[in-house]
Amino acid sequence: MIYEWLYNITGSSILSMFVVSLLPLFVFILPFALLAVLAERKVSAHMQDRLGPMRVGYHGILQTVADIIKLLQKEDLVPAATDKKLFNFAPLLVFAGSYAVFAAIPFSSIFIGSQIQLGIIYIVAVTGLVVAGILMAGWASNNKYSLLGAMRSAAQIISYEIPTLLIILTIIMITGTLSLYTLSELQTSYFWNWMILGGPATGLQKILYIPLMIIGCLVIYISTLAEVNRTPFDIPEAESELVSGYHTEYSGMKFAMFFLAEYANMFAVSAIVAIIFFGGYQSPFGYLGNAIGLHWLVPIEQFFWFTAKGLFFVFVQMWLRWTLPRFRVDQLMAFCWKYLIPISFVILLLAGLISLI
Amino acid sequence: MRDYFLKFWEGLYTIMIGMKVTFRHLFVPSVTIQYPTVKPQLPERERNRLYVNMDDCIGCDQCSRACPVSCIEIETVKSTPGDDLGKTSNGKKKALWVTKFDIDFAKCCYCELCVPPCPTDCIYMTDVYEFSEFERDSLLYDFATLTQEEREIKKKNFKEFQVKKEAEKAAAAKKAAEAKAAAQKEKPNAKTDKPTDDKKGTD
Amino acid sequence: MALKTEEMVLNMGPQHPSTHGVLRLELQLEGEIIKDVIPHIGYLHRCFEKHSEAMTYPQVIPYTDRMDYLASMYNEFGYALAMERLMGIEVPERVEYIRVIMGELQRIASHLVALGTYGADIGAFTPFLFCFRDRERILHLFEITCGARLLYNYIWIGGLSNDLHPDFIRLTKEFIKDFKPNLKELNDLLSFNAIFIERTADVGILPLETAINYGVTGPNLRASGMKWDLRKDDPYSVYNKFDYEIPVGSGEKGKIGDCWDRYFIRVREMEESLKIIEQAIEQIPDGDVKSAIPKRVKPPEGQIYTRVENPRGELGYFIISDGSLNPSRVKVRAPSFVTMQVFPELCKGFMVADVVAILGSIDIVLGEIDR
Amino acid sequence: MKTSEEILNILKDKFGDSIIELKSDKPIDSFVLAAPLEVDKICMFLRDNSDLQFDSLMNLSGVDDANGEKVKDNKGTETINGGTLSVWYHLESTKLKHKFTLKVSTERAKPEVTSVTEIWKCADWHEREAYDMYGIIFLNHPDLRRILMPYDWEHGYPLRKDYRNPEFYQGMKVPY
Repeated sequence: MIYEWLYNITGSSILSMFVVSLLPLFVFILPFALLAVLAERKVSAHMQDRLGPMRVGYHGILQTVADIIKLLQKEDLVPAATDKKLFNFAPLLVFAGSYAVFAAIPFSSIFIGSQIQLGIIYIVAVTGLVVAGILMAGWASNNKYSLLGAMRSAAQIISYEIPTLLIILTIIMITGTLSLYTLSELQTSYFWNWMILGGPATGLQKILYIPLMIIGCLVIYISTLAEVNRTPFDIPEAESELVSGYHTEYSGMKFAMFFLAEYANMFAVSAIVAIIFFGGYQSPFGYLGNAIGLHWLVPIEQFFWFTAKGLFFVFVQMWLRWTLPRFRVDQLMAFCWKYLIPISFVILLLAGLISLI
Repeated sequence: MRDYFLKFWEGLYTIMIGMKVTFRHLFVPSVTIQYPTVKPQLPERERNRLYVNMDDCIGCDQCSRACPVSCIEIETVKSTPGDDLGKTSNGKKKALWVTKFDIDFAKCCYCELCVPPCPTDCIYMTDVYEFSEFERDSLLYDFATLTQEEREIKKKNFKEFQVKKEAEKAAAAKKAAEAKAAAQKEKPNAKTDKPTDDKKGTD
Repeated sequence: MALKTEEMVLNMGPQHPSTHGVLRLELQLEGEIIKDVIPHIGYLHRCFEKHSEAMTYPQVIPYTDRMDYLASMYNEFGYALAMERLMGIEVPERVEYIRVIMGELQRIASHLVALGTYGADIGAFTPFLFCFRDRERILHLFEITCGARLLYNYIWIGGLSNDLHPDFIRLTKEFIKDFKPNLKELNDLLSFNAIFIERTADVGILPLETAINYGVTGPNLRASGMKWDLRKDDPYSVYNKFDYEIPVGSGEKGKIGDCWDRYFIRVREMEESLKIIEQAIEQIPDGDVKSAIPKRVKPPEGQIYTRVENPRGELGYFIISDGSLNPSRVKVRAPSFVTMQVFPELCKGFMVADVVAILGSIDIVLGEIDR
Repeated sequence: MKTSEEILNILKDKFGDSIIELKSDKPIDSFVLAAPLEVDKICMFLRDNSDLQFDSLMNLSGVDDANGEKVKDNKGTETINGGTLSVWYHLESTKLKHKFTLKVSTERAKPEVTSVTEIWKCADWHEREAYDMYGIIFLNHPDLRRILMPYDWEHGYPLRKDYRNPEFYQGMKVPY
């Protein structure tokens, strides 16, 4: 979309490709990470009757900027006994994994990095790249805590991808599309067309879909939570057990990469939930732009709705994090294999049956 | 099967309750304060940095002896006759020049054991708590009011006074000895030692 | 082809976020399963016993504060009690009441730290700060009374350093009123949370026989199902004048003596302590708190072993006096020191994550273990 | 509930000579003095006898009696020759609720006491501490290492009354 537009203006495919690939980073990921880190600190602070950062800027708004400047200035420590190549490469891979997800996310009807037909599968595949990066970091650090964290992380992310995929499969089955754009377009204009409320189906089918979709939404939210290593599933970096898991040995900008990747991932998975179940960039009740005849306003509104939904789920992630204790490794696995996977299979089966009606 | 779903439900339910609690706290006013800009009101019995009111100190060394970590060091010099040291506020007469009253706050454990023994209530704990330093030596507080020169003078005075006194004593002793010797010329052996002893003292 | 495996030795501590100080644990792991744990202590050794031989008796009190720094009031209480028994000092009634109030407030403060940090160990950070918020109010009560927040030097041999602050009773009543709903909130947020129960129930079970043989005391012993509290079983001070219960572990969520029992016994003990404080501030008599303080502490030759129920268990002072101004020997039976011995027994067969849970549940203070 | 005298009588019936005497002349606690190499048997009896049931060891502490001959060498450092080190056992029965104090004294030159770790597991670290601080050797102890001091501390036993700080430990100056 944007690519074509740029290509028409500039005539250079390389330049427009370049701009398009950097756009999400500068327009979205970096500002989002800045905001999310601050928001996390503020949310946690207020949940704990504290104030949080207050010094840098009004109510500490520039705190993250100050932190980034600090991290940039820090010495890049590479412990002597590490596997240097892997050690340096791992943060890049982790960041690349979570960054590449943004290419396929439809922020609004005209702002999609790349309109991949297999969008949804692409996102799941690319998030898998993060596992490789984490394992690499854990192994290369040559530290037992890091290794334990990395092993836990690999086991966790791979296990929790199964329920995620099963629910996505259900959605694919119902809607018959793999493209996130089409999926968003299907859930047009009003909130009763959202997948959580049965999607575009009508009549009895819709009513039967609703409970399935609510449970499915819960399952996918929980399992994506586990995929991004957030509490209650933050065992790979369990602070009180493994110091900080796979990124124990990292400092300075490399640590910031992991950090940025974590927050980018948080938004990515929230976006997936929003796209699949909550209509993506669609407004819950029509567009102001259409009502008053300013059609160029619509994409902006869509962008607003999309970020609002995404941020809401990010907020819920933070809310959960500051409420819950964490699981133990075996319980985490048991929860996945005993609860989430059977439930998602049942949902898949039932949804298949209902779609035959 | 029932247990299976019950457990799942229980998990969800308790998580919801927890989330309700934390959500409510989002709107509870903060209990913390912005420390260096806002400072808490400290109670009057606050036990922080010691202060010594040297006007009242009689140099009795009680506080130093009570201290469990020996952070108070006191040196005193006796006054010479004619020095006016004044009186403490509760009417005790001072008899000692305090030439050294050091408190090492790096050692001090703020236990307040030094306060009750003080006969003139001149050592007490204040509510000053911000006195961190970059050098450990800067935590050594010197409370003695005399300047270095004065201290030397006092020490010298006392030494001179002592010398004088010893000399007087020696002279007196000599006189007495002479008087005795004059009275009892028969026993010189025992007397010969004593003047030499006095000489040693005066040296 | 057989897969070659080997045990991994993981060194946990002395600098680790959840070893509660400078404890070093040598974990022998098979995967994540614990084969054996070897605790190494002594990183915080400050020679309390050697120091006290060089101090006069009243000078030892600031040093006792620094052993169990989360329950300083009780350390002083125990020492003062031992010295009073050795010297045969009769303490005014008001002093005893104030000591009980302070002791119980200290017990609540100490348990709040234990529960809060336990939550943080398990991964829930918010309860930790809620607990500290409440503890802060108790510390403020101590601060207005004696001027210090942590290391009080308040309970002296034969008396107290200060009488109660005029506001103390009012503020304590306010605190009790505010604290009760907070306790319920803590239960909602943490104690009955399904994940928390999952993490702590049936983990680190301490059977009663083992507990007694290892000399485990205090809440840990009670959680194993024994109704044993020195406040009732070997009464000291004026504890026999109050009406309160001794909570005992029931295995409500798992087996008796598991981590959850050890956790919850502390919650219930705080409720009982509140009862004691409420009764004590109603009954407190008038009097002079300094009247029985001896001018010169010079006990007769002899020895005494006195124990009190510290928030962590039986705190014993074994004092040998040779008739001089300095004690000839002060040995402290620190509850954490004894409890720590049973730790390897509890851990065997559980996972790395459980080590943290078990360590938090036995509530040790390294200052006391190493003294 | 049994008093110390009654307990002593039961012990005398069983062991005869190895129990030395009951001391109650000093104030507050009376105690029983026992032989250092027999103490494990006595303790075993104390724990298992149905009339006594001392199932809990409250405290075990080493003590330097400092009753030997004090010798000063030419540098002014004082050492104690001869005399005894002792170990105190404070026992309690949680079932019968009585208490009992046992003391053993052992030669300062060759301090050896049998270990009671087998009887009360609780004694393990207490005995290690007594070894660490006084150098009392507990025979049959499974793991008699230093506990509070560094494992490689070679400068004596710090709680002995004639202990002197070394000037250096591992090349580090000790009194800093």
